[in-house]
Amino acid sequence: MNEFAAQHSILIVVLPKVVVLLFVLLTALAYLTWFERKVVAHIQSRWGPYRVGPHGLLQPLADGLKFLFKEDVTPAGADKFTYFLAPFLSLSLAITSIAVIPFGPKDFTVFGQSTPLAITNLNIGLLILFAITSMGVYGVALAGWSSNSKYSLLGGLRSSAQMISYELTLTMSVVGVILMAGTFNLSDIVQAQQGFYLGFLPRWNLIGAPFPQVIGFFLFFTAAVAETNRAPFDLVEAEQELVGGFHTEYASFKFAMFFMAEYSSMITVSCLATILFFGGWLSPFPQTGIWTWTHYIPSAVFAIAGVALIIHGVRYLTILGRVVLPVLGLVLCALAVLFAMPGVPDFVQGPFWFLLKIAIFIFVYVWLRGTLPRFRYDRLMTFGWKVLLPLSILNVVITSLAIVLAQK
Amino acid sequence: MVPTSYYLVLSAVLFGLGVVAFVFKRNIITIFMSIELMLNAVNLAFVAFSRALGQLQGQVFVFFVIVVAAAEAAVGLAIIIVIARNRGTLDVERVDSLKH
Amino acid sequence: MTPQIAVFLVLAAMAVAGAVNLILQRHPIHSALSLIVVMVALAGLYLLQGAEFIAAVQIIVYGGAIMVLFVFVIMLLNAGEEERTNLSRMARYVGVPLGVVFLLEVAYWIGRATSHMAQSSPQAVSTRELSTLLFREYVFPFELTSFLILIAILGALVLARREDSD
Amino acid sequence: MQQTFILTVLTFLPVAGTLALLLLRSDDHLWIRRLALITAVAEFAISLLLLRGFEAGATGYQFEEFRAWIPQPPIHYHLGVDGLSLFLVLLTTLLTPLSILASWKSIDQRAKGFFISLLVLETGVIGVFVSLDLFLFFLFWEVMLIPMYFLIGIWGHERRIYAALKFVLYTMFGSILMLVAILWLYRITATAGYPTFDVAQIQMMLSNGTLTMPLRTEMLLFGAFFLAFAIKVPLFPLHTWLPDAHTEAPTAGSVMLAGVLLKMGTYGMLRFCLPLFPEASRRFAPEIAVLAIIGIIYGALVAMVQVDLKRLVAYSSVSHLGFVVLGIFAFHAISIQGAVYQMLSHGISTGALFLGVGMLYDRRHTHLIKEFGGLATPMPVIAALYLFACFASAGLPMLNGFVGEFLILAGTFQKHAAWASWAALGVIFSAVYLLWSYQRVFFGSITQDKNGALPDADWRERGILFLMAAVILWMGIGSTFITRRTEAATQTIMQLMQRPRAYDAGGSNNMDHPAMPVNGANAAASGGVANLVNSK
Amino acid sequence: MLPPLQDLYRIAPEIVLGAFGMLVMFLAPIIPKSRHGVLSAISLVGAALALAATRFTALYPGAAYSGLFRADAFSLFVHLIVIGVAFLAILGSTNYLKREDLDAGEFCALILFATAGMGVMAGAQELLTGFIGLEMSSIASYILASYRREAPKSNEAAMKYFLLGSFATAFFLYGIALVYGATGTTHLDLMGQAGAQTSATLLKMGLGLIFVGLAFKVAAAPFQLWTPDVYEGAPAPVTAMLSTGPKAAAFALALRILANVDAAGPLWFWALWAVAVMSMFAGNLGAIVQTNLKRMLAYSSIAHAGYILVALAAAAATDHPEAGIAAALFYLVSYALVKLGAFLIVAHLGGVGERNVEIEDFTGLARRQPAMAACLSLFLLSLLGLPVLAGFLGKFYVFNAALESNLIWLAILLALNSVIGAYYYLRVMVAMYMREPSKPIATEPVPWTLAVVLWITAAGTIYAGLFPTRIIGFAAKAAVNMR
Repeated sequence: MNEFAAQHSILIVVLPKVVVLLFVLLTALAYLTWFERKVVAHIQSRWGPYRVGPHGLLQPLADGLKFLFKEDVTPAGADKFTYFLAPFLSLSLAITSIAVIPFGPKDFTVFGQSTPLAITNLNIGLLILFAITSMGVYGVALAGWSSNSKYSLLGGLRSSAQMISYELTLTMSVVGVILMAGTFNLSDIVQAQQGFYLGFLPRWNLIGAPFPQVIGFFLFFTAAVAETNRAPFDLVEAEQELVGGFHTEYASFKFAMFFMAEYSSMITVSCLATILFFGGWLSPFPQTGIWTWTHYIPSAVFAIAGVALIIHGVRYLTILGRVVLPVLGLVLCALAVLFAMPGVPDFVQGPFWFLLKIAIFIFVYVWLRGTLPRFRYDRLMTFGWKVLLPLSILNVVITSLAIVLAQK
Repeated sequence: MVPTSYYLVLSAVLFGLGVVAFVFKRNIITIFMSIELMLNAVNLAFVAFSRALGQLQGQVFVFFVIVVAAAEAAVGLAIIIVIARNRGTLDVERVDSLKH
Repeated sequence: MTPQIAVFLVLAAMAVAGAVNLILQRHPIHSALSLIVVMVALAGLYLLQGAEFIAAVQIIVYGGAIMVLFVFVIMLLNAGEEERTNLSRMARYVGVPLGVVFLLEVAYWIGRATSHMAQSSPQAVSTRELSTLLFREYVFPFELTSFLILIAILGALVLARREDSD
Repeated sequence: MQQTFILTVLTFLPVAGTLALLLLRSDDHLWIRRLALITAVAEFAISLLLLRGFEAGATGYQFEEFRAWIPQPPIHYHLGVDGLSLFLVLLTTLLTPLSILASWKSIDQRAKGFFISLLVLETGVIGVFVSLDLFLFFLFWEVMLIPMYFLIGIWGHERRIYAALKFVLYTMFGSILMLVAILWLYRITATAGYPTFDVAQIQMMLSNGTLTMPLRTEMLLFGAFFLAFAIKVPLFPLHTWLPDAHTEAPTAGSVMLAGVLLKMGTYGMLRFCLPLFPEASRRFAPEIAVLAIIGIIYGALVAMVQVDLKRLVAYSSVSHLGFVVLGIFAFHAISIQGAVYQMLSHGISTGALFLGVGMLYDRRHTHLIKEFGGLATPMPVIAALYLFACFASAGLPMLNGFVGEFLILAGTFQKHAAWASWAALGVIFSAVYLLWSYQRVFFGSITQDKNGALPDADWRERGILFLMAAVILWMGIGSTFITRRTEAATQTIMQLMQRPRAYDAGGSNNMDHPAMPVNGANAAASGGVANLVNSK
Repeated sequence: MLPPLQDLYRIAPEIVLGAFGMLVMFLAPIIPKSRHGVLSAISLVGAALALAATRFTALYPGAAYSGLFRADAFSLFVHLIVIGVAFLAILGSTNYLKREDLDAGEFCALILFATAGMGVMAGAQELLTGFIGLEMSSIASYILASYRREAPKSNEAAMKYFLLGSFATAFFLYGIALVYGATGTTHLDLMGQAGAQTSATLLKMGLGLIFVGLAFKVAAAPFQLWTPDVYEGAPAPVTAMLSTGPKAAAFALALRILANVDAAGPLWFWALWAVAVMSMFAGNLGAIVQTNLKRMLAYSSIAHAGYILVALAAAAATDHPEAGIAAALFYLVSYALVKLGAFLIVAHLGGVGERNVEIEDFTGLARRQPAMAACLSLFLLSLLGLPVLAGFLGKFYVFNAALESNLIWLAILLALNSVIGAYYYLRVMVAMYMREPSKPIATEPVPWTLAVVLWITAAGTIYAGLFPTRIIGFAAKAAVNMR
């Protein structure tokens, strides 16, 4: 029973972590839709959501309500069990995969308990992550099949074929990093990227010795975009051809689950890209000498954002906006003050940089969607099999050669 | 601590169920799946033995088995697709042009 | 009952239920899903035995690749439900129980034969050791598997290719 | 002993002939026939050399050739002849050219294959008679099957395929068990420390006690060997393949089959069963004799009711070969002499009968007796010579058949009077069916118009028939020429049957004897033979 | 960290086969279909070089790759069989591929890969390595079986072969798992030593399951049900390969286990006995009623598996299995020569789409194509076990081994079966020689490639039947130092 007790104490810490993460994640998911619509709108010289709340900030809430209260239609002839299973599977797998992502250093201490800043820190975290994401195909495939509709079926087939194809590249592209780090543990991979070249260039895997994983990153990101069925690889939902793809027949909250799954996996993939190629939670600046001021970058960013929000908020169109936006700005400023307090910056460094990098990736995602035209299906497959996969293999070969040579 | 024999009994049961499925199912794909089930049972046995013997070999074997299963799956499914294309059915009892 | 045994029992029940369901289900997709359940349960059991790497590979290759292919093919071929197996009454009432008895007996014998074996400890195996074994001692079969995969690729290509494409 | 190659030449000359035949165009029938005939005649000539060089009265094998062939297990190329096999070889080489001549015109389809088969058959048969290595013996024994199979199956009559298959399967069934027995025997020699397949060596080892085997083993081995030979002979219940094969085979096939192939069975009994397994032979002798007598009488009776002339001759073989088996298993020096003689004479006389029937068939394409009648008028020469053959077959004194049957009966009578008296019935029956059939075919008035204009024998046919008649006559008068040469071999066989045996001392085996119906005769046989040999 | 050079020498044939397989595979899309003869030629060179490379294994005998693989006289012997089979199969199928409009490149590549797998089986000194070799050959065979993918029969054959083959594989694997659990190793030589601490029940179960798996692969009853269908449905040259190479390799693996694991002998003996008898009867009785020549030959190959199993039973029955092993090896050679030739003749005479493979279609063949008929007869007679041909000596040695182990009844049952076998082989000859053709069948000229193969197999059959000394001597040598 001793063991159980030992595990029990850990559960006390793990459970709050799960709750917090879920809350943050779900909120983030909701606001990602807002973010995407906003960014795409601006790219296309539109305003995007504007009515519900200031700058449409309450739009996600409204959408959520709409999904919840819509009639839930199940198509005739659908395979009920599978039809229900598919969205559930998609979402739960997508969310689960976040569990192994470390947001900060391994030995993060809260309330006297040392705990990794992740739900769990596994030795084979990366593998588990791939394991979970690889199961994601089922959601799509089953959804397409169970709807008893040709559009869905074709969409499902397409997307699962696409996911299988690109999963290979995705996995292969990471091997270079694994070889360089010598571990599957995500925290350790990040740890291995510590240090700087010439005093200021971070030793991130992207540019790290012995063989910079630039190709690896490019492949990874391309494959990841395809894997998440995002533009320009979003053939699944090519409306012109397949209406809504595999989720044509889904409505209401089940539809929302697919949506959330997609955004959730976007986040996961961004996290992964950050961890594997961009040093994870590590700051891009050295912490010594003339670079010590970078400790306060989080605080400064929050302060600037808060002030800007206050200035913008007081001149906002609606009264609600004039109240809400400055309040938000004040909160940001308060956070900025908090982050500047002695001792705190060290805690904040990790999560801040990590989230910042993720945000950049997500922006790139949206940016891609806003600018790039969709691939043709056969081109997509050809591209995956004939360009990306060989390249990724080449990358592995060269990296391993480089490592062997560097050892000698 | 779980006794090794628990795992092995489970493995035997799964293997047996695989055999049963192989015998009773009529859809070619399902029959093929029952073979996969049997291979999985074997893997479980390997891991359990490897654990009990304090060796790693068993796990290496599992790795090989999985690779073999993957190769088999690729070829097997290709054969099944060809069959379906030529015969329009996946029922083993209807695929019988070789019976006399 | 230690927690491990509890976890084992849950996972084992899951696996057996999945396997039985594989037999009972008439639609191949449902059978495939049952099989995936078995595989996931087995992955859990591997984790329970400290075989982390194998657990991950189990999910990635079996769950994420092989079974996806199955599901994919089932969808592609639009396979319908299988007809009821026309087992004679005799077979159903005598054959099936006999089969079950036989199965249990085999399981019993294997259980008995291995009951003296050391209990498995849940200490994790390092992937590094595993890979050392794989690439040193078992490098020959490892290389052979690459040929195996080559054969499989070639085969899938030969078989699935349509005549007009060449 | 000087090293000669005459037996090798004799064995493989026909094969060389077939190779030459292969080079000919397959529609060049004339030259195919000529070449085959030349080969066969040359073969005969060489076999006469054998006769000339043969040393009468010497024991052991002559013209021996011995060469290692397969080292593991030790198999040797060991050839040799003694009095027993010498004349069988001669019989073969004599009948082959006659068969070729007999097929001169009747075979107009696929002649090349026909003559090739015939020559390969000759090789196989001669090989059987001259091999002294069990393995080699078996090899030739099996090889000869296939050409015979083709001869019956391709050039035979209506039911040829059935007959051919039946022939091969029957023979093969027996022979494959013999193979097991041969190997078993080899294992016995190997466990004794002298692994060998060599008959002469095994015989020697058995006779001087180096090699012993349990009685049960001996009986089983005897059974396996005997079964193979009995099928070939054929002994009564195993004879059913014979009428079919003989009837369906072409003339040449029938001649070879009846003339030579059947003798392989009796030859095997004399060469292997008796010397190698004397005790088993003795124990089974009564049963075998009974079967032989049944065969004699049954064959004769069935021959009597045949409507098909060729089938009649075929059944007569069953009857005649019964005599041979009886003679062998009477274990009397004279009866065995007689058996050897009867083997030869049956080959000649039945051969002649088949040749005659073949000539009738060439003219009318039927074997049915009712289709003939009064043929003596249109074809006197054939009628006369056929009658001669009938007389020979029926055992008329002065002709060959008489000598053999007389010796057998005389020898058997000394040991088992009852056996001999039953068997004598066969002699009477044979006269009945042969002469009755002859009467129906050749005498009387011509019943069918077609028969009236049939041509008599041409020069080729006359040559064949006169030659046969000459041989028949010669064998009937000059029988001592042959018996002088076979005597030593028979003596050897009788001697080999007397061997020191461990288990003879034990009374346990003799406990079985009272259960046997003819045990008295059997016991007398053991003693009798000993006395006989000693008295000589 | 490259393996020592000697290890590479020991697997030289596999390396050559694999390299040429890949070469052909990569060249296949480049070379236009009309010139696919080039690919066959390259594959032939590959097979020939692999044959030559066996010389290396002979020069450097010993264990390789930490004892997983072993180059010795035994593996050399089996290598020569399987590579020889591959060579002849490729040579004999060139014209067939052209006629059926099939791609030569992948075909040859698959045969080479399969052969590499068989080579691995022949040398495997560890169960898992053997298993992977087995899978290499099996998977390639599945593909080859359905190579005429437009033909439903071909697909069906592949399906049955695949499903039952994989089923057998699972048994084989489970057996390995149990044996591993019982002895703590899968190395055959270590398994022999591990005897003391083993769990007897587990070991028995494991060896039993391995036996079942191998019995499936060699088409032994009661696991033979797939054989007729597969052999009939697969393209005839593939059948020629399937019925010879993989069988030889599977037997090789069984023999290795038998020779190395002491527990296997007594355990397997009765199983071998029973399976041998069942196979002989199932094969021969099944063959009698067949009207399709391919199917008949398939049943006959079940029977022949039974004959070889008699040799294995003989090996299992004693402490000195050499005679049985040597007999099995010799039989494999004689059998491979004959079956290869027979199926290739069927492939040729079957005509486009293999439409004329009923025995009825062979009536009067002796008139149409006397040489082919003679050749086929020769093979059938060898299968029948007639003297002067290799098949006879094969049987002879099996008999000898059986009697040496005192398996008299088994020998007698084998003898009986030979006679049953004679019936149906002779029936084919009846059709060819003694019946008039029932329908006119156009005869194609015999391509020189096939002629060469037939000359080789026929000459080999006669040579091995007349002068077996070298072959049996080699087999005996192979049997002696297997541990």
